[in-house]
Amino acid sequence: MNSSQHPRSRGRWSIPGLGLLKGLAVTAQNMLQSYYRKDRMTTVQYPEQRAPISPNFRNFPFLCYDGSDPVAGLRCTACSICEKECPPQCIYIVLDRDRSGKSLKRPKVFDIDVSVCMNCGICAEVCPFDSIYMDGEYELSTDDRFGGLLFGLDRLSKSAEYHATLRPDQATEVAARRHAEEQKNLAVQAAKAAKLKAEKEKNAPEPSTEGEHA
Amino acid sequence: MSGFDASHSAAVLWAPECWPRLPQRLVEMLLHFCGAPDWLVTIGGLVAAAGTVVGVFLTGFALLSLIERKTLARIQNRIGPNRAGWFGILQPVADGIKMLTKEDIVPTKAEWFLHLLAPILIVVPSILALGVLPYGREWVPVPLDLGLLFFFAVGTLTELAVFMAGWASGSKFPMLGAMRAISQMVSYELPLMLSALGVIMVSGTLSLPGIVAQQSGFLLGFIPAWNVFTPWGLSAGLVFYIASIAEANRCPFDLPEGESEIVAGHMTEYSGFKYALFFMGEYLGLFAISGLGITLFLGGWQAPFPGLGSVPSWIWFFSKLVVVIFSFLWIRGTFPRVRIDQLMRFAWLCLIPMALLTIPAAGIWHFAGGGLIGWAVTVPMLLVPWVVLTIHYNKRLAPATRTYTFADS
Amino acid sequence: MSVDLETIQARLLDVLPAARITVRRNPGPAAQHSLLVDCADLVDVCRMLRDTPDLAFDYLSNVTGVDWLDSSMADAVAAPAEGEAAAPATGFLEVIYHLYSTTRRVGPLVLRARTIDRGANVQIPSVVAVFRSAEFQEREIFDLYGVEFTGHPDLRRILMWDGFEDHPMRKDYVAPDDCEYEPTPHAAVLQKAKRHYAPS
Amino acid sequence: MISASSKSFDAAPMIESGPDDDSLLRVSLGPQHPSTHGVFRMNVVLDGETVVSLKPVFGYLHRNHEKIAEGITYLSSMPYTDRLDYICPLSNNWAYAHAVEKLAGLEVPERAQYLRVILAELTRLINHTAFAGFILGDMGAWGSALMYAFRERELILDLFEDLTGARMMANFMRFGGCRNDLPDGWAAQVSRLVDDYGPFLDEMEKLLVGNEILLARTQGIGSLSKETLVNGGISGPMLRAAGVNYDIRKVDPYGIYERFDFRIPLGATGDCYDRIMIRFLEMRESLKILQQALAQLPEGPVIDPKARIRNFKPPVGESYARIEGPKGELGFHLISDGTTKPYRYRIRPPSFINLTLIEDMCLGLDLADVVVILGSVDIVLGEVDR
Repeated sequence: MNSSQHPRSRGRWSIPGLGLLKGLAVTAQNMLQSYYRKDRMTTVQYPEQRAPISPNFRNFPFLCYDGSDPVAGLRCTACSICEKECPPQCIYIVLDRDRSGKSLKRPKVFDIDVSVCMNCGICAEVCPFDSIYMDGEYELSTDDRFGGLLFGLDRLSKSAEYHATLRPDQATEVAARRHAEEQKNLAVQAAKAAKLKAEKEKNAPEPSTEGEHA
Repeated sequence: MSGFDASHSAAVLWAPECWPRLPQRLVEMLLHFCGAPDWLVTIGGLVAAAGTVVGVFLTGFALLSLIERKTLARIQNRIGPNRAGWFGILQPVADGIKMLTKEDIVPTKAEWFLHLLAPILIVVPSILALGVLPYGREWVPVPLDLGLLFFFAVGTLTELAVFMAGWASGSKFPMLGAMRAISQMVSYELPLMLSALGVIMVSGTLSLPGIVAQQSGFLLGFIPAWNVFTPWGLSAGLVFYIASIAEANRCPFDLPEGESEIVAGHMTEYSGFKYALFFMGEYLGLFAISGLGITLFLGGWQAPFPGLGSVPSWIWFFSKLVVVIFSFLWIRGTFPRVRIDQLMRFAWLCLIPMALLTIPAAGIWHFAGGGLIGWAVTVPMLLVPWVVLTIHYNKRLAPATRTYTFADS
Repeated sequence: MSVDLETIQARLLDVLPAARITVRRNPGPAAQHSLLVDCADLVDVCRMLRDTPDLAFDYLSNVTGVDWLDSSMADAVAAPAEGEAAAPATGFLEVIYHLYSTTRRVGPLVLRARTIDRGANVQIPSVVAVFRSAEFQEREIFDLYGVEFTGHPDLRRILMWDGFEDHPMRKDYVAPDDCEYEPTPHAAVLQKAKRHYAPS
Repeated sequence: MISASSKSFDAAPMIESGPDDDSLLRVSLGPQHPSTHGVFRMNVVLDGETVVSLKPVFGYLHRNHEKIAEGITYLSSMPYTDRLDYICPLSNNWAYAHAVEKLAGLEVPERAQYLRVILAELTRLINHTAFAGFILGDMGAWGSALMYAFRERELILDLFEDLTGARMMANFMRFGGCRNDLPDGWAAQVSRLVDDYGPFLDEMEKLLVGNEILLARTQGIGSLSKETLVNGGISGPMLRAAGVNYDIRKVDPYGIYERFDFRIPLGATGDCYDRIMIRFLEMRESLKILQQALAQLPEGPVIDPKARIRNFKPPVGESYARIEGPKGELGFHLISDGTTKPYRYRIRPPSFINLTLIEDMCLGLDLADVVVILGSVDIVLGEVDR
């Protein structure tokens, strides 16, 4: 252990009041610098000025859809993984089923209670279908404490283009990956269909249900 | 001052020097031409003069509450209020409206009458004290011969009001604040008055305009002959300055309020406009005590440089006031608060002895007639105790140099 | 730095021959094995660990309370040696102490103490007299688990309010349903509250 | 001063009201009080202004975080740790990730290790800078120091936002690494900030360290013996201010702290002044660590590719892991029963345990000193009450 005197500790015979004067000098300097140095005045005058939003910024989640139809293009398959992993349990999903009770792989109800949501982004992280992302929008105040803070499908669905404006890098990467997967799926499907066709010439090929939520 | 002096020519009346007295003159003129008796003219003029002072300083209060926030904000690298009106100029109005519309809460355990009286009593003495200060060559609202005595007598009322507020609230934090206020204000009133004694001795008068007149002229043609530029005056002025911070309950001596310790001290149980009155009292008291300090040590309305006689004298007074008040704000933006025992020790062991020493020093200075002998005697006389106190306080504050060791593992 | 539990156990048994101290194995990758100490010996063991110069476990870092509703799980987490009796099936409360040595820089030494059951016999002697740092932590365990620390100087509720009845961290704690109306999408809370306030 | 060692533990349980005497004044300092750093309360009995008895009252912010964590998955608890000590979320993240990694035996890739060190040391800077501002506020300085501290803190928080997406609620560390890689130019920004931080610390020290009022208010206040502090479970800068050489980064190295060259500043008396100074000196050491870590930052993945995000089930067992948080020893004790949810999730909060000796430190001093001592303990109520 080496011992060393801290260089700024006070000597025995310094002038009393010197510390006070030094303090006054610091505050005076700061006061003057606040008029000409940008880094001294860090406050952003909010409604007029806005701080730039970083691509990683996250606020509340939104659901991404491809194309122009928010219902048909929705990537969400209502798998409920986000619902299970959500720390404050603010996601509520009801799977859409047809009359026979077969899953349609899309949500009938997808509610997020943003008064409970804690903006952690875990839903976006665990989503295997690139469906849920964190939004950058933050001006969401409302005077309706209950209804206004319960976001349904209509409010949550946002287009892939919106995602691309928010996080261009991520969106390009996701789009490329999805495109590749789609191609692969198509290829697999085609191969399968060909195989089926070859193996069972007599049976008419059934439309595959394996196709991904495209 | 008695009656209307019809011989006042219009030229003098309209001179910038006399502007602050315009309301008084106009009322006197009006009453005179309406055929009012002389006593009524006098009273009318005095009311107008008092109204001028109250008006000026209430505007000053409003402005100061904004300027204080702006200055502190700048010291802290913020912008300060800038939403109400241009540059936040309407902020005092907004504050006033807010304060007026707030619910007035009187605790059930409070003595309601004293609880009501305290905030009023804290404003009144400050206004009374402001009435006797000479603001300009021609502007002395009430030229009392015993102005200084009146000022101190009235100033002690503030203590009563603070204690009243603390005690009448019937609650614990205000009580603690009241106890602190009494001990602090009584202790600091002594050095405040003692440091003024030297000035009285040298000028030989208790009249505030007289004290200002004594400080006229320039040494060597450019150093103003203010009391602060003499050895005893500097010493007394310093003591007066520190004691006046404590008297005005300003940081670092804002113990009665003691926000981080006893919530808001004597004001804890107040709300609405009563609460605002405390601030009005604080700011008006600040104006009064700074004005007195300027009168006693900084030459009152005297100009700081020769050859500026054409500038109205009250401008110099208010310029000095701005500088002094800025120094209060600056200190508030920098220092932490002292503890009650340290505060008392500082008053009794440092300020009061130093204030006492300035009295013989002022006497020697007076009889030596300034000059070299005065300097030769009074400088060591005051410097030696300052040095001794310095060493004493150094021992108290820095018992040993702190050494910090560094462990590598 | 880990500690050699067998050596410490032997040292403790040298001084306190009557003490019942067994080594429990932690099956997980952390491999923080522990000493299960009988309640009667806990304070003596702690004092020994603190005051013996070559042990010098002077720093009680953490005190955890655990509610073992299912005793077999307790044995799975802190496995007894072969031939040792399994934990009683009635379930019990356990307090786990993590000790370190600031001078020797070793640790953690994990001590466990168990109550007899989860009902009336939930007493464990307090170690506050040996380790002051247990003062608030034991109060917290008393508050949340209901372990009664005998000899604690000031055993009051600490996090819950004084009039609170139950011990919320117990595994069989049922949350009250008289909560305020909050329309979460799950509506579980809402339904609960409705049920509570329904005119019956 | 009444020393802690003389306190008898065999005395009858003390009731909340303390000594019974009509001449004493009972004051409830909090929960609505400007200097209790949140909703904390102390029942103080005063003789004049001298403290005769002081009983802390907790629980106003209690939300039973530990119970919540037992009902949700391991990963879901991560954002909750941000809200423990909300001044330094990334340290909390690390402590929890460290405990889970120990529980499940996960490896952390090199780059993530460096990233964690960088973030933890930045967090230490934030905490100690804000501390200096808060304690000045407690002493009645009208917020100048606090605003300077927040000005610089904001720069670090901006960097956190760029990296993690949120200024304070970072939720960044994952079991086996970190959530995402650095954005472009982030490391360069950090090294610029590190270069600028030294001058800022000089400025703060100029404002505070020699200030006579601060010296008078803090020197000789609140010191206890080394033995008492260790016995009371005090950790972090408070312990080291008294001269106990105990920093978990050195004693029980986690992450890659062994690779860096830094020193542990130690005080001698352990009074409030030393506590302030130790934090200033620690910030300088943190800057040294940051410089080294930024220079050595390797390329590579930031998360172990084998780490599971969904359906993460650690094996049966328990683990206790601790790190040197800015406020002291931050530990997580986890018991796994092999499911996706922890069987027991216990936090060892430094703020809470550092308050154990608050009464001993305050007895015989002024009410004004209580506020300073509480400030020097540096508590965050999110962590005290959990």
